[in-house]
Amino acid sequence: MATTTERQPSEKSRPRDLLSPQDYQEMLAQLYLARYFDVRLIKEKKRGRLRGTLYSSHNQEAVIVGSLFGLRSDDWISPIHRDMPAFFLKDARAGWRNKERIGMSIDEVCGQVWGRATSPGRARDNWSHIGSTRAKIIHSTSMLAGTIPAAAGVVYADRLNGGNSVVLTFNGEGSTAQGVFHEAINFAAVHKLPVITIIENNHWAYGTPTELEYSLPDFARRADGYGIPGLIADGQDVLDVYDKVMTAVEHARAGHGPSIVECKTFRAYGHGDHDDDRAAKYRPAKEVDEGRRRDPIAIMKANMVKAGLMTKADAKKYAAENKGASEVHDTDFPEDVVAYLTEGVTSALKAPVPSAEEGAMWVFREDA
Amino acid sequence: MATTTERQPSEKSRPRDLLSPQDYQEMLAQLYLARYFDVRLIKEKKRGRLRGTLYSSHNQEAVIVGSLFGLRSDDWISPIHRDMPAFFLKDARAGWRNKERIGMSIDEVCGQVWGRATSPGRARDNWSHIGSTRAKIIHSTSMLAGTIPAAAGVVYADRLNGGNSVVLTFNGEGSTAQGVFHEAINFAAVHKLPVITIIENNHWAYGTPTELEYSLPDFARRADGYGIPGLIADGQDVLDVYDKVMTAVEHARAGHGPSIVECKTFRAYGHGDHDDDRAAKYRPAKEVDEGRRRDPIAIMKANMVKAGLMTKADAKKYAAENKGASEVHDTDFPEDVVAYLTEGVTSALKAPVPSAEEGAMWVFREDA
Amino acid sequence: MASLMQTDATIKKNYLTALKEAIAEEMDRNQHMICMGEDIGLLGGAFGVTDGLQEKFGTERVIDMPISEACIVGAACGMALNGKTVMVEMQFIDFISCGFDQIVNMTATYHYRTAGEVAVPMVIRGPAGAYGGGALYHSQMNEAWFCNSPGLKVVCPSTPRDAKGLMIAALRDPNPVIFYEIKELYRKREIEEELESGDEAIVPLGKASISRAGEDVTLVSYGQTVWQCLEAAENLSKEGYSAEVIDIRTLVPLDQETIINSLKRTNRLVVVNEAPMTCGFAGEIMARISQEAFEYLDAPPMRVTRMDTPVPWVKPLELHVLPSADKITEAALRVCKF
Amino acid sequence: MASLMQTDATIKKNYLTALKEAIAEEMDRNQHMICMGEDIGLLGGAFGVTDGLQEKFGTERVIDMPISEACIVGAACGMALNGKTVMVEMQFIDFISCGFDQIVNMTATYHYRTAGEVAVPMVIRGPAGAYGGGALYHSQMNEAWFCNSPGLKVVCPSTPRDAKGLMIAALRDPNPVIFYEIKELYRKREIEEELESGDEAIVPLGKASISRAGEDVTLVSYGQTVWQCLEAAENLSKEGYSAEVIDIRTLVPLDQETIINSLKRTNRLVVVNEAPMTCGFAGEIMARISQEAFEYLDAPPMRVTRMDTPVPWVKPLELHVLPSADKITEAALRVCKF
Ligand SMILES: Cc1ncc(C[n+]2csc(CCOP(=O)(O)OP(=O)(O)O)c2C)c(N)n1
Ligand SMILES: Cc1ncc(C[n+]2csc(CCOP(=O)(O)OP(=O)(O)O)c2C)c(N)n1
Ligand SMILES: [Mg+2]
Ligand SMILES: [Mg+2]
Repeated sequence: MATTTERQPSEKSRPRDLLSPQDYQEMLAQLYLARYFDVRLIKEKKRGRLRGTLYSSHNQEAVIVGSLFGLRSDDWISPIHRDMPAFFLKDARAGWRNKERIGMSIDEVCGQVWGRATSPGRARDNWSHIGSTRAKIIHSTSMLAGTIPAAAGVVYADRLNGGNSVVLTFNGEGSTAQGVFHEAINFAAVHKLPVITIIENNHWAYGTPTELEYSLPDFARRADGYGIPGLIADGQDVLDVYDKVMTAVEHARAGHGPSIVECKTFRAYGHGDHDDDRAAKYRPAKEVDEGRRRDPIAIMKANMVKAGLMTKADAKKYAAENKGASEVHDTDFPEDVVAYLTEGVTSALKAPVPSAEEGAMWVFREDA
Repeated sequence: MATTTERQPSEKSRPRDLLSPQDYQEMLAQLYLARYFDVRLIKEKKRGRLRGTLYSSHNQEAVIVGSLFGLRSDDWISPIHRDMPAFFLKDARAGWRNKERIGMSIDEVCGQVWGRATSPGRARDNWSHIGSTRAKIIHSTSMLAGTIPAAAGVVYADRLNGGNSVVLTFNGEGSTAQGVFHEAINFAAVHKLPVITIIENNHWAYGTPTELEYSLPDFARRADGYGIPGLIADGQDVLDVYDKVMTAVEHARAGHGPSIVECKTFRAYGHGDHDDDRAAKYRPAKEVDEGRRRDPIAIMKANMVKAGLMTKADAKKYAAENKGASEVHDTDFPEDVVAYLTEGVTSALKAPVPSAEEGAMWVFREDA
Repeated sequence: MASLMQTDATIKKNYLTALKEAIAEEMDRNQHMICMGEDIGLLGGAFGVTDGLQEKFGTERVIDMPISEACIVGAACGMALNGKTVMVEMQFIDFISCGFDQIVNMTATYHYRTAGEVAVPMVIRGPAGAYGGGALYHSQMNEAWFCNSPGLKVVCPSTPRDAKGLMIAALRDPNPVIFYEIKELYRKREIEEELESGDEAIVPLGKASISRAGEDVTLVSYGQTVWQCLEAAENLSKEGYSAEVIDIRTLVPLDQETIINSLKRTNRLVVVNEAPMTCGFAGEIMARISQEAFEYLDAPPMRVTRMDTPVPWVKPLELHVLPSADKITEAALRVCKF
Repeated sequence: MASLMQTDATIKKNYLTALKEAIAEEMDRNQHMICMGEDIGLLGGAFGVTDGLQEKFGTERVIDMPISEACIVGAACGMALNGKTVMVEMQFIDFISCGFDQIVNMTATYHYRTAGEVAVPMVIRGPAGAYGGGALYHSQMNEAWFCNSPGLKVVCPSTPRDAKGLMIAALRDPNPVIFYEIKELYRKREIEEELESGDEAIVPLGKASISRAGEDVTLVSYGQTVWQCLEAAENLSKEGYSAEVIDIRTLVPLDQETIINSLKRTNRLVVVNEAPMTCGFAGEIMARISQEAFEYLDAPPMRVTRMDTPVPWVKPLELHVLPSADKITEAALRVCKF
């Protein structure tokens, strides 16, 4: 009894407790969406309908979904190579198909993946290097951690404009070694800017393990050098990610400044799909086995069953969890998820490739 | 009694307790040397015998002397603009005039200040931008914090060569905001490299106060983000600096890796002498008054008197403390200190300026 | 002295004041303009270009930044995303190297990679140039790095009027501009000029000016070395040659036409700048002219630049590696006598 | 296939293998050599240039570094102070921007500012160049930044033999060298060659090579575009013009003599590279030749370069802004017909 009483208050105050059953359903749907996006791209590539390198977010979906879920539409985000689903999941609670929502449509995202003119950047830069001031997504370069200063600038300006949006930047744990990471977080801490730095700790930066990147096991400890909160979330549990990120968001929104949220997660494949074979060599098999076993979809379903929001039978219906891209089928996903992505893919395949002359355009804005 | 007993063990284990009375005398002498160097340069400039900007180390001498005092001759250092005396004080315990010691001679340092061919770099770069592989002093550029990576590299190589030297880098507190500071300390922490980062916290980075540079009052807390020791020393007390730096040195020498030692100190004048007038405007008078009152020479003398190493009468003999450069006279300094510096100045004034053609030399090493 | 200067209602102002006025006027006009840099607020800047600005516009619009050049540029970019125009001061232009990636990869390309969606109105400015004993890290002219990085405009004025006029134009331009201020000209009395304000003062980017008309040889330059060219032109006139001096003022975009028009008359070209020779902008002008106006050249185009060395500290060494009026005169004479 | 290649005891190897051999051989020969970079050890490098190196030489000499380009370069500098030679890999040469200050201000100037006391034997190498759909940040040729930064040698081979020979020379040179590897050539079968080892293999820095002899026009290039020049030379021969193709191989120091000697015969020059035009190395060659060999030029020197744009992603855009054999042919014809 005593223990229960002790646990009650903290459990009661968890952000997740304000979520409705519909929210739980939506979160699960978004996990399916993120997973299916990844799986679908791999399939499209195998079918020869897609070129270029894929940086899989398989098994890291809970970080993306849980981080974005509680944001307001006027909040900003800055996803990187492993967060592709974030582009269409931003503000997705307002309806995936809602064209007015402050995120990208699946057509835009697929337009980017396929290098079509429907990409928000007209396919001038690749993969995750898109963004939009309308959708409030900061455009990244390839240079890791490179958008954190911009993120700080965005919310600095927003505060000056009378707003109180927050910004979430996504980063691999390896990227935290970059100098600009330090410069930007230091600046944000000095000015108490609402900058939340998500660290997706998947234990590998390409082929380099965390011990060679950082001297401590918990990347959240980077926060201690700035006197800001450093939270740790189970990155495979979307609700835990949600709790920790929302704690940071509320802290930021209240004017208390930046936080770091480390999400412990697991990279299911190689760094990019070109690296899958080699990853099998440099990464211990045991680690891979253990990692794969903690599938965010399965964990969410178990939580929902436990909370009485789903029957065990229903939980078995769409069995996408614990399956690799080659084992899983469309029938393992909700129909609307498959339909949504299929529309995106179809629209991309139909969309035109930008014309050659565009290569020379937009070096400068001419309306000086 | 109880309190005394409690304090005993830690006091007993302080590095200073292994110092001899002669060491105390030598430390004091080095404080005079550092102070007189600064004062003398200002006088030379006033007399029109010296050009260029002076970055005064007045009142910050205890940081320099206390940090260097316990180093071995094979240890490396990397001083910056406000540590000019460090160049000739490195290994000065081996005798200021000893040409074999692993530090720079006063002739070399004055040769640099006056831009003469006797400068170790033949006066090709200015002010503190000298160094020497013989003296084991890393040559800095102007870019703040820019030598910390090199410092890490130096000791990495030394370890590989079978050595166990440590390296001390000096940095203003403002410089800790640079990205490269983070990158280098992170690397040093990962490899447990014997890199000791001295932060000379004089509360101002040029005209910017610490609150705008960092979110915490103690810059030693930067260490927490790397899981390495972050020590704080009273930078006006040479013995306290010595204790803290030697603690870090022993930690490093034992293979436990890097530390940060923050020395709380006080900038007596402007950022450089060109800034003296403006500093009076941007810096609160109260802060200046309080800061000036804690003179490292006075504090050391008081400690020596307390320890019975100096009579009160002797302490009054060379009354350089608590005097600005314009109030203090040569007679306020020990004769050998004045003589040493005078020799340096005289040799510099006699030394030739490098010839114009040298400007085009040494872009590349030609013995490829 | 002040009263002396005000005789007949004209007040001549120096190059530094010109910049100061431009920035202050634009801060006043454009409520969405922000200034960022090290020591620019409370101190008013290392050279005083932003003196008084924070008092007038507050700490939120005039930000004293930590010593973090990369963050300063990147944060400015983020502010631009949210509708701001940002003036970024590099305490010395030499420190721009510490924010390099954020300039060439983040800022310069933003418009391009967003297919025109995002504009980044940003001016990165700072004291530049040698001849003052600043040594390797307080003397640089590193404009070539940015001229070779598509998406940046590059500006370098040589007079107070141009300093003010180009600064206003740069601050109103929707593109990022790297603005080289010649610190040896900041307080130079001999070049003081009367200044206009606001629209009247504007000097458009991308237009060269003819600093001295001439017929026998065209000396093309920008910044500090324009004054050396003018001195060389004096020397040359004593030797019987009439030199035209063109101050390009803007490097990117370059006003090639003015140079070619001059060459049509003079048929001889000497290009001068104080940056290292290899891949410097002097060579760029020679390359363009050789390709585009080969038929007008009656002699080899020549350049007078810094040698391919850093800028050394002590005076004789510094002068040895840098251009001078004498070196320009000599080059021009060789070209004239070819 | 392997056996096929070994017919008559010759084994032809690709450009990547050539680099790999050079580095491994030097690691073996020079006990004071160290390799640093991201993912170079356990993984063996993103492209495999350092594959097997860590297994052979251990984690202390082949260091998997955190993602910290500035620290990597600076630490390499410190190792050089203590007697080491360092090979630094940039995972893509594009990321060199993140270590820029440490390269141009710390490393490049070390020898100069110490009046020759300190040498920094360091090779900073990495995959470079476009044509592979790498977009803005995996396609750069940013060599001009470093050519304008005194104290750095700059190298870019176009063949396996040159890749190996220049890499060995660079690793033995006491100066810092920026080494551009053309990643589109890494595994190109058509250009495979037999390779020598050690001293035999060395190709000295600063010597150009003549890739094809000709009499009517000189095409000067380096890296990927050398192959385009050779293709253009084929095209030109069909039009009745004989083109000489010079591969400069080393940009700094430049072998001007070989170019001028060629021009004495052809009197026509086209310079080609894939970097942005303004202040690029193509312009530098034009400037030098215009000044030094004006009398040999019977037509305007021309350049074919990337447009002054970043490298866009999708193929048609990418090709639009880059040089091609056709564009070179066209330029050469214009020059020949002038
Ligand atoms: C500044 C910079 N250096 C190097 C790279 C090359 N690179 C791309 S991804 C990557 C590893 C990133 O690891 P991590 O941050 O852990 O993210 P993850 O891929 O694991 O999600 C590297 C080194 C880069 N993109 N930017
Ligand atoms: C990278 C870089 N940016 C800016 C400067 C200009 N600068 C020189 S000293 C200084 C202030 C340094 O303050 P701090 O580190 O606290 O050292 P202090 O002068 O107080 O000893 C600045 C901004 C520089 N030298 N390097
Ligand atoms: Mg990772
Ligand atoms: Mg300070």
